[in-house]
Formats: sequence, C-alpha cells, structure tokens
Amino acid sequence: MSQRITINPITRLEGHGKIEIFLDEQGEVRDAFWQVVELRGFERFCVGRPAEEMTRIAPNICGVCPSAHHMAASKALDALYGVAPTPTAKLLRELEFNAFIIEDHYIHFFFLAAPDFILGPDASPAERNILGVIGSLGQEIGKQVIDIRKRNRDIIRLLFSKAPHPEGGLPGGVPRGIAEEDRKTLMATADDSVNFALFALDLFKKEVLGKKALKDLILSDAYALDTYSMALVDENDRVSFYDGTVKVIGPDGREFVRFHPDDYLDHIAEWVEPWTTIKFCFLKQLGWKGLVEGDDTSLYRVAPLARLNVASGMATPLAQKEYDLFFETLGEPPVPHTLAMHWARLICALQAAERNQSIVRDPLLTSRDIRNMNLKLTRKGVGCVEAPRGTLFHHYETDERGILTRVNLIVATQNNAGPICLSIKKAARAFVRGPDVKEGFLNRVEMAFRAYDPCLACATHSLPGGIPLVVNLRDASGALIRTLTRD
Amino acid sequence: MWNTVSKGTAAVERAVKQYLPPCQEQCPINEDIQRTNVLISLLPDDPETAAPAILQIGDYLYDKNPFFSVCGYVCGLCELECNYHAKGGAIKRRLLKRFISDTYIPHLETREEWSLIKHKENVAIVGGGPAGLMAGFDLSRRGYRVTIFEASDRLGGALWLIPRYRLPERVLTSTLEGMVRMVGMDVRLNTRIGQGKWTLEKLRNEGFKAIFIAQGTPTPRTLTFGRNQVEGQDLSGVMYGQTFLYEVSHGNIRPNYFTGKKVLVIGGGNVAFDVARTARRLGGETSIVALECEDKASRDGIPADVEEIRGAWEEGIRIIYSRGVEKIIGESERMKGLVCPRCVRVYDEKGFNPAFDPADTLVLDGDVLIVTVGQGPDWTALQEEGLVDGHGRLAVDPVTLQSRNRKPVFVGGDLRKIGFMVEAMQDGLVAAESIERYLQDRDMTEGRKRVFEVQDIPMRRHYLTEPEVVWIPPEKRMHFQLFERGFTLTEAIEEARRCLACGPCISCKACVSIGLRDSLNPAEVLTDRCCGCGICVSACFYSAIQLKDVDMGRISLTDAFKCKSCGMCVSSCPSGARTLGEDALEAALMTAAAGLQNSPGAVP
Amino acid sequence: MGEKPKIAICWLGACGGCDEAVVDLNEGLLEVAEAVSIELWPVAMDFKYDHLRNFGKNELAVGLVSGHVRNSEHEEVAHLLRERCRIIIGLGTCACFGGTPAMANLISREEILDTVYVKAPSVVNPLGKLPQPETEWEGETLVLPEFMDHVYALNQVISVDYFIPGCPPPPELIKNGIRAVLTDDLPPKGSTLAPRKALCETCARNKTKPIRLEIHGPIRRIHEVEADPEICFLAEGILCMGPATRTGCGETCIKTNIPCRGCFGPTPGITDPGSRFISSLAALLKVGTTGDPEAVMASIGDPVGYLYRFTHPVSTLGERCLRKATEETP
Amino acid sequence: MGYEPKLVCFSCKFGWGYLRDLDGPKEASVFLIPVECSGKLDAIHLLKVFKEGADGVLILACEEGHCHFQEGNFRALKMLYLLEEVLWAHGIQKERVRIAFSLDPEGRGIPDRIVQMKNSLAALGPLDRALL
Repeated sequence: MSQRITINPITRLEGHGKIEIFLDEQGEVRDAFWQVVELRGFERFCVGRPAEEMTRIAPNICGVCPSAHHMAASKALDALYGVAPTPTAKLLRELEFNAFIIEDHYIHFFFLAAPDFILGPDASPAERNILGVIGSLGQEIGKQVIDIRKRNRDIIRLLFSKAPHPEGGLPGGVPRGIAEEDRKTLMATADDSVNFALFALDLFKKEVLGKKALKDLILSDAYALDTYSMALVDENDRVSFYDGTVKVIGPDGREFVRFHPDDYLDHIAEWVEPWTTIKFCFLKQLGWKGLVEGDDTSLYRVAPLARLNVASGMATPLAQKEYDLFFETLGEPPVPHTLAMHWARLICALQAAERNQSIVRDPLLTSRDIRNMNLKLTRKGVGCVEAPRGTLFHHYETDERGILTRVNLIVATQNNAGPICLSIKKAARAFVRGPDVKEGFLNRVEMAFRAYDPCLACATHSLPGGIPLVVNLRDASGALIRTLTRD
Repeated sequence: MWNTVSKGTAAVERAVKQYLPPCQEQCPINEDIQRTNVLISLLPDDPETAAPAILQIGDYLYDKNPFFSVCGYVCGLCELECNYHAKGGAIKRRLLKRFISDTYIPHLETREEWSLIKHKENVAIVGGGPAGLMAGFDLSRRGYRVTIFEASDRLGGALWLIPRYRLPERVLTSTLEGMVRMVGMDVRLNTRIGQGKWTLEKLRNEGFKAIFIAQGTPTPRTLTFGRNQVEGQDLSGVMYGQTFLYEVSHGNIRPNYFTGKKVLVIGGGNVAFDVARTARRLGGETSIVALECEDKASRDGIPADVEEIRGAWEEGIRIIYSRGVEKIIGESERMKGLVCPRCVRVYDEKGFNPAFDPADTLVLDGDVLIVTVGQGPDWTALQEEGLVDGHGRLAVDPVTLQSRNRKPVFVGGDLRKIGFMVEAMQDGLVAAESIERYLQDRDMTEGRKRVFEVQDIPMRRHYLTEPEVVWIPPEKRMHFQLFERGFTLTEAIEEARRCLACGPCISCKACVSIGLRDSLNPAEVLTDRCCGCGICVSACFYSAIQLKDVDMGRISLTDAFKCKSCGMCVSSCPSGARTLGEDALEAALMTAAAGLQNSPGAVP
Repeated sequence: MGEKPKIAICWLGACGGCDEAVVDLNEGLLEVAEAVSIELWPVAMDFKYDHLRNFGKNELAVGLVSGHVRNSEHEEVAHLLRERCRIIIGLGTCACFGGTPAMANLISREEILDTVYVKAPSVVNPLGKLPQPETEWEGETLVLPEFMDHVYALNQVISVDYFIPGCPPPPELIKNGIRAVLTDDLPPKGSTLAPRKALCETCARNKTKPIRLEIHGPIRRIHEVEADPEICFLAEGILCMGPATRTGCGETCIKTNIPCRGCFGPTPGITDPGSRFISSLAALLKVGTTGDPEAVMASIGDPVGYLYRFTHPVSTLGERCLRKATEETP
Repeated sequence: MGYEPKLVCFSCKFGWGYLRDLDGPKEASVFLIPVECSGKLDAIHLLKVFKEGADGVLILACEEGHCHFQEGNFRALKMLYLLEEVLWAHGIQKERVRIAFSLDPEGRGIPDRIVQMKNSLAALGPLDRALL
C-alpha cells in the first residue's frame, strides 16, 4: 500500500509551495515533488509599460529581495540607453546593493534558518521560529540582529525611498545624492556591519559547526548534491555582487564556461514541468537531462555556496580568511554540501560589509554628479546582478519610444529550481520511512529547500498562488488516512 | 415653445458686493447685457419661431430700459469696456439691441399699457428729454402721478438732434410715445417753466410735491477767441449747429439745401460731425474745422468717435485739425470766409485754455458757417428759481441730485452735466429714487453708492474675431436713410454666441430663465477631502477658485460670485472634493445604467 | 481571559513585502510578540494550515491578510481566515486594491501562460507543456491550485473590516492598526487606517507650486529629466499621481526626487483613482493655441500603466466581485 | 440581424436640441443624457456606461470656440484622447467613442447622428467583454 505525504504549505521561505512525498509498500520514498504554485505574468503585463518604470514595477516581483530586481532593472536600463552610471552613481548603487545583501542574508539566517540550528530540527513548531531563536540567544543578541538589519535597510531607504520596494533607479544614475552629514551614520553602519558579520560567523562556528549532530547533518550525504555551479566574478575572478562576468564550473570543479551577461540566452535555458509553475534552469549547451545530478546533469546551482565554489576567492581580506577556513573544513571546491550554504551566506555578507566600509569612506560618495544624461536608446538591454539568492538577469526590449515590447527574466531561485527538487528528494529518501513519520523528519525535508533561501515569488514572478504547507497522509487509493497537524 | 421666465429663481439677483461683466459695470443703468446676449444666442434660427422669442427679450429689456431701442442705434458705451476688445474685437452689443428693436418697435406701438395704481403724490418733471422721461417712467411705475412740462412741441429733447441716417424717426417717436402711454404720464407741451407764467412756486401750489428739472442745454454756445466773442457771428450764412439740426429734424430744411455751397462746420465733437454729415447730405461741400488735434489718444485729441470720423472722411468731408477761428470775414453782410490761426494747445492744467500761433494762419473761404462748439443751459431761469450757488454754478448734491437750496427740487440730465443720452437716463433714475426717498422722508444717501468689481476675461484657446459691420458705400449715402446694415437673425445669434458671458451667474441666469438649467449652485468644497493640490484652480476658466492656507492646511475656495457652476472643477478633482449639490447628470447616469443592464439588444 | 489575544498574519497572492514590513516593526515586533500570540505567519513560523483550522469561529482577534486573490486556494484561505478572525485587516495595496500584479487583468490567462512557458526566449518547451491543475505520475495525481482569470482585491472575496494601504505599508501604520484592534478604539467598519487626504496635503513641494498649475506641451518622462528637488513634479510637466493618492507614506519617493506612482490607493469616497485622474490630467494639460492635443496626450506614453498600476481590480472597468451574496458587506 | 447596439449619447445643452424637449420617442437601446457642458463629463462616467452594458458612446459637443463655458468642448476632447488607450487596453475600440463638434439648437441632426453611430457600432459587432 503506497503512501503519499504532502507538506503544504512549506514555511520559512519567501513564497508559496508544497511538497508531495510518495512511499512504496515498504514505506520507502518512491519519489518526492517540490511544487511551486505561483504565477503572475510580470514578463507579459510589463510589455507596454515605459522601460524606465521597470525600476518601480520589477521590485514588486518580490518583497524579500526587491533591491535585487531594482538593481538588475537599473542596469538593464543602463544597457538599454547605452549609458554608464557616473562614478558617484555607481558607488551609491553598490553601497545600497551591499547593504541589501547584508540585511537580506541576515533575515534568512536569523529569521528563517536559525530556528533549525539554534533550536534544532526537532524543536516544536510553536517555538521553532525567530521568537524562539531570540528566546534562546537572548534579547541582547536579538536586538543586535534587528538593529543591524534596520540600519542597513535605512541605507536602502535613504537612497531609493523604500525598503522593501526601493524605487527610482534611472538609466545612467540615481535619483538623489548623499549629503556630507549622512556620511557619519553610514560609516557607523558599515563598521558595525563588519563586526556583526564576524560575530555571526563565530556564532555559526560555535552553534552549528560546534554541535556534532548538526555538523554531521551538514556533511551527510542526504544534503550533498553534485551539479554545476554558476556565479558572478569580478576581473580578478573574485566573488562579486554588483557587476562582473558569469562563470560556470562543472561538478568536478573545472571551469565549464565564462560569458558576459548579455549572452545569457546562449547558456541558460528554462524547462517546463506541468506539475509546478516554476521553470527549471539548465545549461543550454548540455540540453535538458532531467532532474539528475552527477556527471551527466545539466543543472547548476547558484547563490552563496556556488559563489565560493566558482570564485577563486573573496574580494575582501577578512572574507578571504573565512573563505580559506570554509574549504579547509569542508574539503576542496566544489563543496557539495547544501547546508553549507548557510555558512557561505554569512561569508558573503561579511564581504558586502567590508566593501561598504571602503565605499562610505570614498570622497566621491557625496558628489552631486549623480546622473549621466546622454541617453541613446538602443532598444535592447540586459542587466545582471548577483542577487542574494543567485544570479539574476533582466532582459528588456523596447520600441523607438522606449515602451517595452519584450521582458524576459531569469530569476535567482529559478537557477536553483532543479537542484532544490533533487535536494528535497534526497532528504525525503534519507529521513522519511513508513506510515508514521515524525514531524521533525518532515522538517529535515524542508531544511533541504531552506538552505537555498528560495524565493518563489521571484522564481515564478508570474502568478501568485499556493497556500502554506499542510501535511496530508493518503493511502494508495489516495483516501486521506491522517492529517498531520502540528500543534 | 421658447419661453423665458424672469420671476423666481430666474430673476436677476440685486447686486450686493459683486462682480459684473465690464459692459454692465460701464453701462450707467447697469442694463442686463449678459443675460439678454445669452438669450439672443439661444434664439431659434428660423424667423417665425424666433419672432415671439425676440419680443420676450424685448419686453425684458423694456422693463428696465424703455429707451433700449434708441440705445440700439446711438449708444455703444458698453462696447468700449468689453473684455473681448483686446482679444478679437468687442461684442457688437449695440447692433444686437438694434436687432431686437427692429422686431420690437411695431410690437411696442400696439402693446397694451400697464395698469398702474397711481396712489402716491404728484410729481412734476420739467423737460421731456431722456432724463425727464426716464424719471417720469420710473416714478409712474412706483405709483406717483407724474406730469411732464415740455417747452417745445414734442418730447425727446436733444434726441431729436441725432440725424435720421443714424436714428430712424419711427424708432424715436414710437419709443417716446410708448413710454408715455405704457405708464400713463400726463404731458403738457409748449409750456416753458421759468418765464413768468410757470414758476416752481406755482408748481408747488398746483400740488406737485416734488419737481425734477431736466431741461437740458438748449442754448448753443457762441464762438469766442481768447477773452472775447468772435465778431461776425451775426452775418447771414452763420448759424448754430443745434438749431440747424433742430430745424432739419422738424423737416423745415428742404433737401439739397446746401447744393453748390461751401459749408464750414466749427467743432470737434460728435454733434459737429452730425452737423457736417447732415450738411454733406444736403449737398454742401463740407469741411470741419476742429480746435483739437488728430491723435485721439492725446489730451488734445479730437473727441468725436472714431466711427464718426471715418464715416465723415468716407463721405468726402474735409477735416482740418488744430485750427481756431479768430475772425469771420464778411462782405456786404454775408459771411465769406474765416481767419484760422493754428492751435498749439487746447488744455492746460487749469482746463480749457487754448493757445494759438498767430504766425501760422489759414484763410478759408465758405458760404455757410455752422458753429457747433457745445451748448449750455438756460441760466436765467435757474437763477430766478434760486438754484445756483454763490459762484453761479448749479447747487446740487451729485449723489442724490437734490437741489441744495430747495429741498423738493431735483436737477439732472445735460443741464447738470453734459453727457451721453444714457447718462441723462441714469440721472432720471437717480432722481426718481431720491424723490421717492424725499417724499417718504427716508435717508437720502444710504446704500446709493455701489461699486462693482469687474470680472476679467475668461481663459480659452481660441478667441473669435468680431464680425465685419457693413456700411452702405459712401457714394450711395447721400440721403437720410440708415447707412449701417443691422444683423440678420443668424448673424445676431452668431454674435451673441461669441459673447463670453464673463459675468457671474447671479446677475445673468439666462439659461435658467429658458429652462435649460434648473439650478446654479456654485461648486462646493468638501474641506475634509481637499488636499490643496490646485488642479481645480487650473481647471476653472473663470479663475473663480483659489487656494488658501487655513488651520487645517491648504484648501481650495470657490468665489460664489465668479462661479458658473459649469462643473469643470468637479470632474477635475482627483479626490472628489468638489460637488455641485444634487447633480442631474449623476441621476441620469443611474437611470441609463439600469436601462442598459436590462434592455434587450443582447447578442443574438 | 488572561490568555494573550491570538492573531494570524497570512499572505495570499503576495510578494512577501508586507510581511517584511511587519518584520520592519523591528523592536516593535518584539512588543507585538509580547502582547499577542501569533498563530499563523507562514514566512517566519512553521504553523501549518491545519493549525488554523482547529480554531473556532472568531476565536482569533485579528487577521492581517496581505496579497490579492488569484487562485482557488487564496479564496479558500481567505474564507478560512474570515470565519476564524473577528477582525480582518487588509494589509498592503495588493489586499486593498489588487496591487501591481493585478495589471495581469488586462491580459488573458492563456496569453500569460503562453508568454511565460512557451514564447519566452529562454524557454525550451518543445511539447508546449503548461502547468496543469492535475498531472498524473505513476498512478498518483499532482494537484496545482486552479488559476482564476482575474485578480481580485481581498474585499471582493471576503468582507474586510479595515484597510492598511501601501506598497509596502509603513510599519507605523501596521503598529497603529494592531494597537487600535487590541485597544478596540477603531473607526467605523470599512474605513482605512491611514490619513484621509491626498499626498499634496503633506508634500513639501505643494507650497512652492505656482498658483495656476499647468502643464504646457508634452509630459516629460523621469529618465529624460533632472527634476528640481524643490518644485512640484506636475508643475514641471512630470507625471505624479500624488493628487490622486492617499497620503501616509511620508512622501519618501518624492523626497528621493522621484514622482509618486499611487501605491497608497485612493482617498476616502473614491474607488477608482486612476480614471478620476484622467479628468484631472485633461484639465492640467494646456495644449496652447497651436499645440496638437492628440500629440500632447499621447506624450504620456502608457496611461494604463500609470493610472491603474496598483488599483486595476477596484477600477470602474476592472471591478468584479467573487463574494457570495450571503456575505454582508462592512 | 438581431444585434441591436446599445448607445449612450451625451449632448451639450448649450449646443444641441435645447429648443426641443429632448425626451422624444424612447428607443430601448439609446440613452440620451443632456449635460450642461461636454467638459463636465468625467472619464468615470464613460467607463461606468461601458461597464453597465453600453456598446458605444456618442458625445455631442459644441463647435470649436463656441463653448458657453469657454473650453468645455476642448476639455472633453483631451479627456477622450487620454481615454483611448485605457479603453483599448480593455478591448474597447476607440471607434466606440465618438465626439461631434457642432451646433444644432433644434436637435434636428441628433436622430440621424444616432443612427449613423449605431450603424458603425453594428459594423463593429457586439463588444467583447472578456476584460470588462
């Protein structure tokens, strides 16, 4: 009598989705499906809008990583109007983007992921959340987390009006400059962010790596996946967020391809499955080979772990030290351990904080020259950034008046869609057995996708949908035997 | 059927503090110009159905201005101030009134008089000119028993000096006769007050409780040069403009009376031009000698209207500017010519004080000389009646027109101050009001002086150019028929439509009067919704809206006097903070919506 | 009843921005967590949906529901929340008016699916497969929620007691909203917990505006122009939806020198701010004697995109109602 | 041909048919709404009428330069140009809204303008209400 387990809705992530697990007669997992249920159609209803409005429409794709879409849209507009941002504008954009990387990585680690580590995967759902984390780490640390996030988001609000949904990115510039008086608070924020990053890493080493059960979990085969990896790297092959070329390495670590974001269509393709609204990205040259890992896969992973695997190092000293420790502990790149993404995420946040430390001290920061006005409409523009959740592409085409005729988006979590499915399948096979399934084990299945910090609103940017995770157990005929309630 | 109501909500509201269109503010009797213009613009365009409608407009005009038909031929004061002046040409208001009067005069002749109960005191009016008649008309309407004492053999006074080619006789006679008949005034012709037989004292004894003296200015002014009279004015061939026009109006001058004669007319005013153009029509080779210079804009500019000058010039009349008359050359008791030194200055700070350059003298020869240098009142009668002050000037209160010396006596018209016909009519109305206050022993001056603010020109993209007024070609004008062609019905409607109706609704209400609209409530602001964005200010074409900072922040305010309740601001307000009260449009939309839903027309 | 009042924070068709706004209460979030027990908050807490089903009718004090309704599960959840929460607050512009994704209402569902899954240049979909409500896999069926062909605002599906607009809603408004519910000092049902007037009321640029606000000649788009930070955008011919949008956001966009796009929705008494603003623009745009009105009006480029960016489902043409007749409206 | 297009006709009282009481013979599918001035019309009025079931709207405005309220007719024209794209986005062709600038005090021309408009609407066929 085969069984079916549904985790619906999946929680502590951005977006709506559910997991279906099918067991065979012996209670072994035949297969598991991660279903995303959102679809909105930004790519279609943005056609007809003026291109420059995209820096205000695109952020509405996702409330957790709107700055990523705002920045990708700004860069796409730069390309569309064939204009480079003024040096000060570029600095201000990087300042905001790094601040966003910092606050976004910390909301994921502390709000969404930490409950599984600090309280443990088997903690009761009622406590297994941010309030539980603050309860166990103490109000002091809780306040620090909240404060550092607040101050970085204030940088976003200062430059682009709102967080979430920053607005006003313009081709070749930014809407407002920074006054000299602002510099003092910016410096304080940047410096404190670096200190906090180091604290977070120590916390991770103590609370996670320090606990044998969790370390084994990280190193366990259940959470390992061999796929290609893709990330943005700067001119000296270091991890980069705002700009750079896209580098892809194979499961064996050898460089597979390196391309300029404008040519993304030659390398990235999307596959459609009827049972989910998300599209699965794969390497076009290899063709779709199904949801498989190992040598003959064409799937690739993005986001923090991929960045470290792909780049030959971090762009800032302190982060570089953590980078070296990371590979000393987990082995030569490419590290397959999915849960290691949490650690990589903190290292990336450290680099962003260090980078901001130098940006806020740059004399050019407060100049008034924030707009490059010689715009020449080229009617096509691709903007690419390394969003917190992975490489993000915005591709716009317009008519002669700059009204959009085509919009194509490859969004961060889409790159990870295939690998997430595989990780969930592996975790389900490892932890789910027989008719009575303990809730904690289902949570371990969810930990498989949480590591990726998926953002389904982005991934599907097409249509909203889906309700939070509900667990139903059905017998082979599909009749409901028990509904697993978590209280 | 086209019908204009003038009672109830459709009545024009008495102006308190108010904007008026510039034409009405300029008109001495504040005629309802805008209302009647709009009514004309809404006339049906085919003559039969239009006629009764025109009569209704005429009746409305007649009610406040019995002389409106005459005004339609001679007065254009309102056009000088028309807002359209600067943008495409003033509205031809005079011709519009003339258009109405062409239909109205026959109707007036057979119109049934008003039945008025004359229960109040007897009032005597001395002088049957526009001022006297207007006072009598108004007082009779108020229930006073009015008797008009006219020195000459007909009413009308100076109106008879206006030549027939400008004012047709029938229009004048019907108007004068109509006024007397409509209000039932008692008229005593050929009775001159002031020479023994009739004195103010006698009138008092006859039971007249108040007397209004408006004898006008019958005596023509003689020609002077420096301090003294110009000699030679008694030569034959020398006459005075007034008496000349008076004789013409009586038909005592046979046509081509001046054929083959050279006629010289002295004077620069409209009357001088009337005289010259009449002389020209009587065959005379006419020239005008004016003291003033050609440039009308300058202080010494010639006073005659531009149209008069153009008409005279077209009719071959020579105009000689800046020339005085030093001497009249006579030969065997007949006038032969003039000695005319150049006039270098007409006025100085003290007033009329012409200066001449004797070196530059021109000698003009001519057979006839008509002196038209103004006219004055009959001073002796005034002195006898004790109406003058120490300096020999008329002792009269300018606001109430009451004589300072003798309380029951009131003075007005040209006698008091030379002016246009409509200014004399204004004096008549003012005197009537004063007489009633005097007789009812009420305060004489309270609420009399009312100042109106003038509405400026509404904003629009295209301002239309004025229609071209057609005159008979000059060579065909040598007769006393009208030389100016009036409006046809379509032309009148077109020109009335061009009127911008820039005055406020409450002094017009034409559209309410013919039932086109039922309410005119000004736009109302819901201050709890208005955020002070100012879009309504630019939506209003009449600048009736302004933003004001009040304690609750910046909100918009509507000037109820300027608002035309047209609804532009209501539809433009993004917060829906403006409303016109219950609006017929919303109601009509509801019914249409209901109708649309369940009406058939479904897809087959 | 010493127990803390229960609240649910749930998202339907949403991007998570409103939940981020709740997180942005920062320390306030801890205070809220003290005062109430959060029984549902998918983005941050593991309470599964069944947990909510176990509550009785109106057992929860308030439901903070963000996101519009676009598929069958949204609708189901909306009704679920309505039954269990005494007060439902529509949180954020998507819940109140439909939000940006509601612009999809102008495009048929089929065309969206076709564009996203077949025509997109990066898609490799030889068989033209589309997401299906049901998919068979080895004897099992995988179910996806059924997508409606229209995006509904929340109160077109369930009766909503109060609204907190904004994209995202400012954290102070959320905090005041929650406090108002807990201390029960609430305005009449159906009202919006935000200031009542339009943006010009509080916008600093309103003071320096010319007396007659007029736009001569074409509208200028934000990338073509370096706007003066002191002068009203409309006075410089740049489209700003401020006059048609409720204030309360602190004009952060305008302070960042970019014009308002109307995310706070209409002011009280107005349901379709976009269409209302058409007439305002018709009044503002002075074409001048020689100008060509058609060209000047066309200079706006994308009227639909500006006017109905956030409010299409509540606009005159876009309005539809899913509510069953039995639902009493607030 | 069963299809009878439903038409709403706004007419300016100062330019059209004020000399004849307009509620003449009632045609089921024609709704005549006199207004003080075409400029007073709000975009929402037109949109509501389409939403309620109209297939077309005819606005009878005064001739250029002859608006009693100065520029109401021009205001209406500007509003219609702005409305065109909004209507088209909802599947309503711009031919379904027409504005005529003229003066017709007797309203003699109104009936055949309505017939003319209904014919052009009939040619367009029933309004596709998918997006309404």
